[in-house]
Amino acid sequence: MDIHDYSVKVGGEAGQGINTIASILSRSFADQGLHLFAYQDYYSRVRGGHNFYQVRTATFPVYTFSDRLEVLVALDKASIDLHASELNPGGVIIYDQDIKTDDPGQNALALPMAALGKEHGGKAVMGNSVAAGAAWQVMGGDLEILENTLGRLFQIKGSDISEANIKAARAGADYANNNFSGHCRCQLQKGKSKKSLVLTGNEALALGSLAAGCRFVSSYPMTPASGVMQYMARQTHRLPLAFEQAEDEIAAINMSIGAANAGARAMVATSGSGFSLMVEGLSLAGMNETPVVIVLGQRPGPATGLATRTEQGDLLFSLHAGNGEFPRAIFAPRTAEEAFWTAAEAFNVAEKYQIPVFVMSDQHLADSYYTMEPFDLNKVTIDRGHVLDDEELEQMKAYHRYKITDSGISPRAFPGQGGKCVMVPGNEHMENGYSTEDPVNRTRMQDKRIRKHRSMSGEVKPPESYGKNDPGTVLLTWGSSYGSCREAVDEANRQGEKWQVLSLPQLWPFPGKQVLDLIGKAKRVVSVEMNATGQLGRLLRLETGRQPDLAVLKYDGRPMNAGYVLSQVEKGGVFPW
Amino acid sequence: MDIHDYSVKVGGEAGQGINTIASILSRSFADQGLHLFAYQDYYSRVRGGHNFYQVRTATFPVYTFSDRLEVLVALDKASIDLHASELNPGGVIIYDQDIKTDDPGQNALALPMAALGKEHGGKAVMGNSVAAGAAWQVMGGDLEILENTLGRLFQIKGSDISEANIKAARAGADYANNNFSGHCRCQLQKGKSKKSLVLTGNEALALGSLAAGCRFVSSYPMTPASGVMQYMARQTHRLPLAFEQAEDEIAAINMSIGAANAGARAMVATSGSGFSLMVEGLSLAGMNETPVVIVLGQRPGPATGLATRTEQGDLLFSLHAGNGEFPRAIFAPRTAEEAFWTAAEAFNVAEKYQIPVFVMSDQHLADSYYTMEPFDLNKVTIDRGHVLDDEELEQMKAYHRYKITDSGISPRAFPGQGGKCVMVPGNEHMENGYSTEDPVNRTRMQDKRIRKHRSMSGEVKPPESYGKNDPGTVLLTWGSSYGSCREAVDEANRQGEKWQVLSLPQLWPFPGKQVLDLIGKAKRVVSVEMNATGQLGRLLRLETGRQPDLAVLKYDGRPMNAGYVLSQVEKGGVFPW
Amino acid sequence: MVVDVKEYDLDREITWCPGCGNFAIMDVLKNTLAGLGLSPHQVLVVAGIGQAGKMGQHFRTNTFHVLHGRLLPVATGASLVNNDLKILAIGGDGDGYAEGGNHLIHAARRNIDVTYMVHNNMIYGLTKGQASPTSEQSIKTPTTPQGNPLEGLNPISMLLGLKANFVARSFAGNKEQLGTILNKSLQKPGFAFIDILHQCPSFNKINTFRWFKERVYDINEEGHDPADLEQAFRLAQEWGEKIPTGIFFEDPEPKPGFREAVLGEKDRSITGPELNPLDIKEIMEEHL
Amino acid sequence: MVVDVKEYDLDREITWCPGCGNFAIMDVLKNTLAGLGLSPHQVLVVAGIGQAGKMGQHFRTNTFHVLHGRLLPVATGASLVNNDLKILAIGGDGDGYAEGGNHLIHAARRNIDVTYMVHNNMIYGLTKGQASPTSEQSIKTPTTPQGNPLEGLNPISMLLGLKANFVARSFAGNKEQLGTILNKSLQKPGFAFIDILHQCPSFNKINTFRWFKERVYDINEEGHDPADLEQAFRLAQEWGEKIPTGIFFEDPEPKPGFREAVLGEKDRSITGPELNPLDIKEIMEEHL
Ligand SMILES: Cc1ncc(C[n+]2csc(CCOP(=O)(O)OP(=O)(O)O)c2C)c(N)n1
Ligand SMILES: Cc1ncc(C[n+]2csc(CCOP(=O)(O)OP(=O)(O)O)c2C)c(N)n1
Ligand code: SF4
Ligand code: SF4
Ligand SMILES: [Mg+2]
Ligand SMILES: [Mg+2]
Repeated sequence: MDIHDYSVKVGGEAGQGINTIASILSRSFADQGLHLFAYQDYYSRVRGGHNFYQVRTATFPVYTFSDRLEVLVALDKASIDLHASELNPGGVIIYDQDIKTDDPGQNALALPMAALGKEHGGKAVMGNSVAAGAAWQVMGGDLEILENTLGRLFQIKGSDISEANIKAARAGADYANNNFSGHCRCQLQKGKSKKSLVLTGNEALALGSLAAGCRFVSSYPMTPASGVMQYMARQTHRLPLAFEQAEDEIAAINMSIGAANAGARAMVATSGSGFSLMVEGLSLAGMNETPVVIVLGQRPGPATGLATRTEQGDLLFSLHAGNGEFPRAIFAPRTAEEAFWTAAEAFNVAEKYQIPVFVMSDQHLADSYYTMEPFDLNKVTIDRGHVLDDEELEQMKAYHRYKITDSGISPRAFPGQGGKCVMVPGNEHMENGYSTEDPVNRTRMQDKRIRKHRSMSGEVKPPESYGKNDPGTVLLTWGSSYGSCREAVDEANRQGEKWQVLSLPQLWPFPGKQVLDLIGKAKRVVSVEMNATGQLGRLLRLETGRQPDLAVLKYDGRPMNAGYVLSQVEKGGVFPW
Repeated sequence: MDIHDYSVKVGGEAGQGINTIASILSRSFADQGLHLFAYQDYYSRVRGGHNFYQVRTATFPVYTFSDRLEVLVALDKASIDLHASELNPGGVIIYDQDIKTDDPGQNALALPMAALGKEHGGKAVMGNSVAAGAAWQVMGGDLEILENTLGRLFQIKGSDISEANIKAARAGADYANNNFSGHCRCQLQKGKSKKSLVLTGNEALALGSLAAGCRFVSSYPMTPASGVMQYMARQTHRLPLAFEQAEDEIAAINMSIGAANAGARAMVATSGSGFSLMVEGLSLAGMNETPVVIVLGQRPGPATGLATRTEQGDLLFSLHAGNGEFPRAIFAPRTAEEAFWTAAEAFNVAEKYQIPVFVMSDQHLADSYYTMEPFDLNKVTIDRGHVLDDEELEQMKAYHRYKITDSGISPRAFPGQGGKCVMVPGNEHMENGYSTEDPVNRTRMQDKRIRKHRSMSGEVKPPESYGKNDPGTVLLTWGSSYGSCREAVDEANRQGEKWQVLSLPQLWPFPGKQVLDLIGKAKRVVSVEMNATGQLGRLLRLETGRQPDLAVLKYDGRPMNAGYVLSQVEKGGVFPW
Repeated sequence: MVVDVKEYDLDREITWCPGCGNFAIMDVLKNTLAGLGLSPHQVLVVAGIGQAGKMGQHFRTNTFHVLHGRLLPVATGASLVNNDLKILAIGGDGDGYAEGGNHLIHAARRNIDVTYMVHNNMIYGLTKGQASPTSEQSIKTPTTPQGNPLEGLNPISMLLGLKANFVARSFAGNKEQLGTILNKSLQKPGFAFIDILHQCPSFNKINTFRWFKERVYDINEEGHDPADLEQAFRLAQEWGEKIPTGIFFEDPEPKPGFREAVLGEKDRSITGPELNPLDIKEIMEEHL
Repeated sequence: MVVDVKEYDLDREITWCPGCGNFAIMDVLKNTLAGLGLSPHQVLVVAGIGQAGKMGQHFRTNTFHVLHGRLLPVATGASLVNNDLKILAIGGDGDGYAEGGNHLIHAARRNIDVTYMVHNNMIYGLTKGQASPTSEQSIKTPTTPQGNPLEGLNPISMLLGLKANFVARSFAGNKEQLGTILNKSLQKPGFAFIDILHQCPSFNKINTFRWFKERVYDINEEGHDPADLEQAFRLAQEWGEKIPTGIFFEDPEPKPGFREAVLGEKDRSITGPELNPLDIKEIMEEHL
């Protein structure tokens, strides 16, 4: 099998169905045994505007998007005007015949989408399946696979609808077969991957949380985090899981704190402004030692910012958020696959250390599709930390929720267990949970809580190196920017450089010593992230004194890719500090 | 005149009137021409508990409290049990005769407070003035001064009441004269100071804000910040000033943002949890470039923490608070006098750079009384930055609120001015304020906002050194801890050391270069602050790479003083990083 | 003074979906403002976040487009310091009844000098169709995939419970009524609350234009006297086959507006670009 | 089962002022709980911040003593995952009507399975006497030094506007009535709201024990039928010379409690210390 790496872009207005077309193609690529990475670019509006979906598929794992396209499926004129230039030589444009546009040239197909949709599927909207069929045909995909995909995707809408869509897709394929006279450089082969999952970051986070036994989700809708709660809401009928859309984010985190202290694994998912509103509740969780998982899907700020765009601008905010001082953990999965495992692990860390735990994602990770092998669910472990059982409690004279221990961790119990009462306070308190203003107690309790930070520091998910040993250049990065760095390093090393990516799946407690060891004698440390002030670079300095030599930053709301990283490093990047 | 340095403690239950007694004495000390520092220690309850007020007075300026007392005025048994041991040899106890306690010995006076109060003032509560009179007499104060004080303090309650209090105080003085057979080592003399102001940090902050022309205050009650808004609320009838107690802190900051954008200088005052709730609004002020002053009176956290106690635990929180990245300024006055000037200046910085500005205080600064010379109000300048006038606006075709400039600062205008419309958004926007998702615009706007940080960096209030030149030891500190460091340095230098205090009246933008220059070749940098994680020390490292060699921390909710600093440095302090 | 409604036009793409009820509401508002002789610069719209809130971006006027749910406090602050502006607050049902619920209680209590329009499409439009507090029981949305377990909130009844100064409901499909109500509300001191039902063809497939059209009727036409709080409350309980609209309540003994209650006579001096140092000498000397 | 009220005693100093109305309220609550045969470990008090909220620290039971104004969301979360506990929310008027106002609207809408006691002293006690939303017009406090410009909020009227499941007002000086109301509320599924007037001798010098005592009367004794929403609303408007107390409203067609509405039959399985990995294989495979 040859090595292939193809990209298809589907562009059009909001509401025109680009998501549908892209989903059909994505699922079908996966079923051809190929890997994929597909990302969305959309406006904060429901109809109109110019949006697109870009699907990259390859015979090897892909982590980010490519600058160049093989196929452009255009549902509006803007798609051609804006993106035709992105086509590789020999790329193909498939466009809706109803668009008023000049003929884009020989390697293009004007497709009567609505007409064929109506004729073969019964409805003009089936034009989406027509387009998918035509594109699939041009790319030389296996039609049976596409039909299977359609069958499954539309299954919930009834077999009539799924049949109609299949017919429409076939009509599109036929039409392309008969009318496309050009040549497409992308000719799909069967890949070697076994049947793989296709998941967005949001879906993987939700699935991981469910696997971890999350029992309670309360959230308030906010792009790009809503996908997490909405996915979980869809599962409440078949799992022991309660979901509630809160009246605001303040209620959301406080509901979760209530549920967690009553005994359930609990979480919230939010973004930007929404998280800002949770800061007081976060501090409460710090004080009363509540395990609660906060999925923070980052988007550009300040304030409402760019609602549907991407950024990694809330790292130092989440690290320092909340009045007073208390420990927390911050994870930042780099891919959808990792998002699953991180979510699952986050609940363990939260419960073991009885702290709030962040799982940071960003719009680019949250909304992008990735392929991955099915998860081995037997590998999901659930560790609730030290929870007393009823018998143990019955034997106690009184239960002390905040018993002072060497590790800082006190054995937990829930109200009503073993006939004991549990006091969970928001003020400073004694071991039994009751308020006190005693200064000696205060110092001991603050020390106890902070000790958990140290206990946790030994178990941090280690930073990971990828690329050459003894590198000259180290790209230091986190979150979804990892994908771009990884491919940039591959490319640089192909060109004879000695580069490495050093990425941090967990950012707090910061594994400073390990990072310094891994940086080793590298001549140049380049921090790469999606924000304006170089927050990981700053965190490195805060924790180790070492400063990156260079920063590659991007904060226009659009994701970076390998090409951007390479060109910025070449230009000398910026140095924001 | 000899050098004197005396401390009086008034202890009792909440509601017993210790504040009244301490205020009478404080004002009278000031009127004797002495300096003073008086601090409160109180529980989060309205009646009962053991509270005290400790007044230190001296012939030279004092910045913190002393460990030892000359006089103890005890309104309850706990005061004697807890504090008698703090008396210097030869110290005096004056106690309420009604307390059930053993006779504390010869140098004590049992005072029939209630009885004398009733007899001479007409009411048992006048016992407070009786106690003040007796203490004053024992300390050898000028009775006329005390009477003047009483006259003025009770003036608002009518001349009957003030007369009655004066009589009660005289009765206390007579009683002490006739019945106190011991000796008091504190014998007050007339000091040299001119008539001075006696103000708490809160009062000074409020007064400074009024001097700056603050026109709008909205806040929600929260100890220890309530004093600021309450002071200002009392002035609304005689100033062009609107005050509103908001329904919550979210409303408070958003009301102020509304007022500021409509043209008024506006502020909020809050603490801990209350500030946590303002974080979303803060980010809005960052985005729409609203000048708003946030007085943050720190208290121990997390969550509700210790409501009436002191801490400096919110420095890194306020620095990083808010989703997204945007500039801000952080001031932290070190004394009440500085609080006045800082508040006045904060509005200028806020308006000049169109940013949110923090004035950080803490309970110890907020509630403590200091003496100072009357402020020269002619020195208060008001700089509203670049505000367009109606004429300029009339000549414009359209007004662009967010015009991109080199400094990052855009000329301001308010709705309705010069017939123009003003668009103030919470989303990313173009120069005219209207939303756009354009990536190029986004980068330019984010750069514009962040440029204000750089513009501001040239005008930071410089760090200040006090003590020996070429010091071996530098105490790095901020806020009210300054007072303790200053006195510790004096003491160490008296003992032949070469110490210096390096304190930062402004913490952000961080004057890193200046701090490094001032640290110079010092052998040892000791950061001194009231928190558990050494936040100023961390900030130093974040901004300069340099780390303190040692930290003196305190986080039991009680203030430190010079003795604490000296003993901790001797012990080797802690090293929390 | 006659103001041409065209002054309110803005040369910008409108980002609402075709067929959305917001178009009609904006139309009525622009005409009402012009009809009152107000120029765009004399008006301040404080807008929330949501499709409704975008309205402040879709016609020419002063606009503070603030945070989701926080329009009322911002309007409160602005109205206290500037009494030359006619201030409107405009937002959605999620904005006003979910995120901003607390401020609604207190805006009513304070009787702020603001007309508050809640564009109630009974759904979250901008964030793609989640349930709102006013969503109907059983409706399926991304956050109620098994059907909404709750009955919708009744904002009119709630505001009557708060005895708000001016309480009305209208419908985007009844421009005349909406115009009359808006006109009236804008000429009153104090708080005016208008819940405006409107269709969201993209996400609310139950409470469509037609659904509303078939149900709404005008209580004032049928003789309801807005001074009668108890009858207003009785009418407010109705929802279903028939939906009452119109002015439910206008306080027959109106309290002063908030600006007057707080500031009395001195409001004019609070704001403006000029600012002189205050004379605080007297206050300072009380500490001598 | 008979439970001795002494089980609820806690050996801790009570930090309220002498003469405070909170003592009586606590007394009634302890007796009511014991009377219902509930042991302390079967009860969960979610308490706000304020003098009222301190109650959770003053008697023995499970307590989540949370943030100012946030007791209802915490109670909502706890009640959804644990249906073995009898859950009460206890806080002050500032806590519930100012900071927590939004949650009150939505607790009523959701009909959460919680009895909510608002200790309404018409003042901020713990923070030393500032005005609360229910403070009387003209009262002088540290935040209204020239007299409160606003009328007090009427929580009963507001909750009736929300058509809450169970709406009552009582007075700390009428222990018998308070006991009856509490007893009733604790045996109902769904939300019960009780506004409890009480004196704050330290800070509220106007609405004293005596002031209340002279004014309160029992509407149920005078024949009010709690099924009658309209009459309840009419009565609720009364405040001044006479103050109506008692059960204003009990929904004659009660909706299911929130736990049942959301979880149906499966609530018992949600919580508890044991937890098994869920079977999510089926869900995962939908993505294959
Ligand atoms: C604090 C916060 N939470 C959530 C959001 C996301 N958000 C934007 S608009 C919206 C709801 C829109 O619904 P509605 O207010 O009814 O307005 P509509 O779009 O229906 O007019 C939400 C949840 C936000 N911007 N800020
Ligand atoms: C977010 C927040 N804001 C403010 C406070 C300060 N605070 C504590 S109790 C209280 C008000 C108390 O009044 P109320 O709720 O009526 O209770 P009461 O003391 O009168 O019983 C306030 C404002 C706080 N703890 N948290
Ligand atoms: S989503 Fe609904 S409310 Fe929003 S613009 Fe479209 S139709 Fe209107
Ligand atoms: S301040 Fe008032 S409410 Fe608080 S304990 Fe004292 S009397 Fe009771
Ligand atoms: Mg809506
Ligand atoms: Mg109260």
